[in-house]
Amino acid sequence: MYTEIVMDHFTNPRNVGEIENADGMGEVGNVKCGDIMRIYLRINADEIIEDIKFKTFGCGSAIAASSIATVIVKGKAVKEALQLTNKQVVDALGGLPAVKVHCSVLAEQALKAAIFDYAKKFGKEYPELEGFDPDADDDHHDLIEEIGEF
Amino acid sequence: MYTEIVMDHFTNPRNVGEIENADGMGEVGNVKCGDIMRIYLRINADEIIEDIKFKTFGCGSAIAASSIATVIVKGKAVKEALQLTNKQVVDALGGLPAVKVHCSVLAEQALKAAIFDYAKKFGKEYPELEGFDPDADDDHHDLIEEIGEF
Amino acid sequence: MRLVYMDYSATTPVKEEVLQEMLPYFTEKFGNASSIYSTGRQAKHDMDAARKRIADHLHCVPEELYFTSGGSEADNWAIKGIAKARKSKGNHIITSKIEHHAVLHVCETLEKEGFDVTYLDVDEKGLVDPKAVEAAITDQTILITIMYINNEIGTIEPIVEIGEIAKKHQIIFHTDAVQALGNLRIDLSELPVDLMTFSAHKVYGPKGVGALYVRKGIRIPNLIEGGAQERRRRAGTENVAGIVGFAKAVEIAYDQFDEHVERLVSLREKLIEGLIAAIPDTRVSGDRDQRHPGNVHVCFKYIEGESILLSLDMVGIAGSSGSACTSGSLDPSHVLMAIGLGHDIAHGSLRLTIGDFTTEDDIDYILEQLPPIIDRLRRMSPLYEEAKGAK
Amino acid sequence: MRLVYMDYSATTPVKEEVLQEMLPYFTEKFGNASSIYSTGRQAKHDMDAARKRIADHLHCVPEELYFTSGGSEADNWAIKGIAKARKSKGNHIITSKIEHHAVLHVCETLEKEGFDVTYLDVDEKGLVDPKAVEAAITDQTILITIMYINNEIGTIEPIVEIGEIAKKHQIIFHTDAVQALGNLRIDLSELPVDLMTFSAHKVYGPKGVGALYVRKGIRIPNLIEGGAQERRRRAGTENVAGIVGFAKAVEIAYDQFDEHVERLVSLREKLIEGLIAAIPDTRVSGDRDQRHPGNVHVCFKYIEGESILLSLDMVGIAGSSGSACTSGSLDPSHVLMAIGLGHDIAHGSLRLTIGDFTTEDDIDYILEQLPPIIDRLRRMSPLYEEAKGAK
Ligand SMILES: Cc1ncc(COP(=O)(O)O)c(C=O)c1O
Ligand SMILES: Cc1ncc(COP(=O)(O)O)c(C=O)c1O
Repeated sequence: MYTEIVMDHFTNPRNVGEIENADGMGEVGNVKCGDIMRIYLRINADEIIEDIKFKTFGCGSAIAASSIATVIVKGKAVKEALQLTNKQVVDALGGLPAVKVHCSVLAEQALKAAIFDYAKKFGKEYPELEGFDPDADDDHHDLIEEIGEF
Repeated sequence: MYTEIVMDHFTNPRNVGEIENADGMGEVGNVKCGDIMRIYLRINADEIIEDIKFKTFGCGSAIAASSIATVIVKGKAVKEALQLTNKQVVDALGGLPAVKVHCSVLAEQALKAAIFDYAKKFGKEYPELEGFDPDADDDHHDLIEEIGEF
Repeated sequence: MRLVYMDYSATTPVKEEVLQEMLPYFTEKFGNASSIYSTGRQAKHDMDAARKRIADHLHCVPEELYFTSGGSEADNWAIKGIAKARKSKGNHIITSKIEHHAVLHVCETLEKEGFDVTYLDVDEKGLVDPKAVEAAITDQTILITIMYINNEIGTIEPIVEIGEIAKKHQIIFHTDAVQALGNLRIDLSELPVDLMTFSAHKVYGPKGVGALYVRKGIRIPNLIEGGAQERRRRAGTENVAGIVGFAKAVEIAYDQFDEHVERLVSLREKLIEGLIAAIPDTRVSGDRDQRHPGNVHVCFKYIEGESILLSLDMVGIAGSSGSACTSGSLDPSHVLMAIGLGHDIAHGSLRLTIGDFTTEDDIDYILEQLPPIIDRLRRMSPLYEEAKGAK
Repeated sequence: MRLVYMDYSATTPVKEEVLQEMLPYFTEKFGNASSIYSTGRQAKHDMDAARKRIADHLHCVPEELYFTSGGSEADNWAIKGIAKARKSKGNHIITSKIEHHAVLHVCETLEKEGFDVTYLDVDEKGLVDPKAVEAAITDQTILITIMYINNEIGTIEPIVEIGEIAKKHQIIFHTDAVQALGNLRIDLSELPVDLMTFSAHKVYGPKGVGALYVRKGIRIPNLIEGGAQERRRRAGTENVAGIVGFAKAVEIAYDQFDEHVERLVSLREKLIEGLIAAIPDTRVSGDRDQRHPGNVHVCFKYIEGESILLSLDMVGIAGSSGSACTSGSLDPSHVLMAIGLGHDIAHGSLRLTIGDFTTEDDIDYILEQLPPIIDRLRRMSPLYEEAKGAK
């Protein structure tokens, strides 16, 4: 079902935890769907992500997706981090079952939400965040479920 | 499916054949149903069945029922032979599957038809033959089939 | 690695004695049971003997049992069949919110076709209230279908009371007894049940075989039409090997019944008590007394079931979260919703079901492995963090 | 006593290699394919591999194959499913008079529910005329279902022509290929077929397993609803052992295809020619060329089939008279009626079907045993007497 990379990141998730007085914090998902992802960011004056931590309530792939997303963007510029797509997360994990692709979307969204929070706090503007609503409750979960797999 | 008695009478049927210039001859069944039974009688002046032969087109139980019916009535008085019921035929065979009970009915009917023919030829009257129609096409076949068995 | 299978309610291995009895029917005794020659008659004979062996243990007439491809087919057949057969008498069906999907999805389809279905609530232990059943009856009610034992939380439903009510109102009563077979004594000569569903692979028989009990006098149209098999009620060349295996499995189950139940209950209680003692915020689901002998169902707050299952799998423990049939979706289980659990709790559900090959050692191993897993996952969870913060 | 099994079209023994591949799935690898832990994932993996193994031989996509409990279920599902799905488009179905009962009885039930069904005549060899199919099409026609090979007389139907016609008129085309699997090369990437029915126990796989091919893009409602198995299209815990056995059986069939067909055809011709030569008034049914490689179907005038079968059984030869599925009733077969045989001839039908374990010696033995049996029964028959008298 899961690739070795997914299992590795599930078993030994990188960057689990919290950052006190984080520069940005974002949370997406809800208990109803069974996935909540929270991402904390420490961003320096050069707009580089110096540190990132996550906490996730969710299935194995939600935990793995959170973990790998933090690995990908840690040390990157915020502008670069905003380019992260769920597809990149899936690819970095060596693939996800179709019913679990929404976890990668959550990871992308959680990161965006955290950056959104940072931008708000520090008065930054990123065109990539145009129209982004950290509280939107996308129904990607059900949507993707319908595709199914054997 | 079949008892040993049925198999014995199927394999070694008694009284197969024809009687030339028989005193009575009866045929029941039709090709459509897949069973035709013909019975020939030689009856003496004391109304005793001296000889009896049959020819049957049909399944194993039709052949066995014909055979055992001839055995039962051979040497008996006509009046006695008229008492033969399909139940007796079934019992004498040690039982028949439900879907095959109609074969025992045919044997009873074939014998009655042969006696009917004899009565007509020789001007005899038997109350047991009251209302008997040798050409009636009973639908006992389908009727019994519905009961079925495992 | 140590392997501890704890998902006997999802499926069981075929017992060695069962397999041995099945084997000849694949190769030598492979005849078609509808055929007239010896190997066919032999197959038919052994199949009918199997039917009788099962009927004897359930105290019904062999002719009341029809073999199917499993529990799902039997549920579909029973419910669609009664709905079709009694359409002219009424269009109302009563069921519960915690039935297996093979019952629920059929009811939903019937709704689309014009039937009214009442999905009864259950209490926090998952019990259907017979009074609620009676209250739901209308002059249109043609069928009541309430399961015998819930597959997820193990609650045994009061089917005798419900059946009596159905009888009083002359309504057909069907019960899905898939989880009850082998775990409760079933006496169909006493039980007020008209149709009952069984599945072989839950009692150490093969997958792909089941049966529907249809009380004498009740007629339902066929679900699978064609050849004259099963007294013209269920077409398809009979799976003789599977049927014979099913019979053997039922025999073993009831020959060793008391011992089986005693062992399972004792292991079950040890595991439940052990988990409560070792893991804070553990909630046991279902009724503690009216319970499947092997069912342990708990919810661990703040974490999600699949991650528990994955972690358990990594130490060789096989469990489930919600019904095995639905675990593909991992939506919060409809059963847990129906007993009133919040999403946060329902998502953290774990079902461990004990069977004949479970040992005391296995239970000890689980009690050793599970607490640190729960702890680790909770420490990763934002919900746990909040809850701790709030305390 | 010598045993000569000559009823391979009714069912086949499971080949040893097939059984060996199935065995682990009963005991060690018994996991539920819907479960998340290793044994469950293993089961799912092997089941999907089985799907792919079969799909590769049939040149379709694995996702187009759904496993069922056999050919009958697949026929029921396909026909009822299309009828339900396309009800709003029309209510007319075209089939033939010589379909298997799993098709015919479903069509009859649909008639009761308001569908119109055209049962096409066949010619004296059992061939459906594609022109007649086209002529029967109305603007209400939603489905054409014509079998690939007739199970009784072995005639291969012109399904390519029929499928092209269906395609031209945008009508769904289903074919029951139960007798074709393993006996014809089936290339679903080429064939103009939308749904196709298969059964494992006709190709040396286990009984109780089959499959329905549903071309991508076609949606039919479920016949058996419940759990999310088979991509939510067919509920019920999957019979993994059976499915893996099915795949192995299909693999063997196509790996040894040419050799299999050549052997069967040569034995078939020897038997047919031998019977014609040895027994007067013998009529061969079906098409001599467009024929199942192992099918020998003959009618012996003046006698009845069951008595032939019983007599053959007593010398160890297993044959059938009409379809095995209907031999319980022994009514004259609908197929033989449809090819225009009189009752007298149709009742005396004998089907001997050759398979992979049939030998030359077996054929010799039949040619030695059968003529005196026919002679003996004829001498008991009043019809023979009349016929002789008339000559
Ligand atoms: C042509 C045909 N269709 C359907 C079936 C039914 O298949 P099953 O016995 O697997 O249900 C059979 C055999 O019985 C058959 O020969
Ligand atoms: C209560 C209940 N009903 C029905 C079923 C379905 O049975 P099967 O898998 O044999 O179709 C199951 C198990 O899957 C079950 O637990």
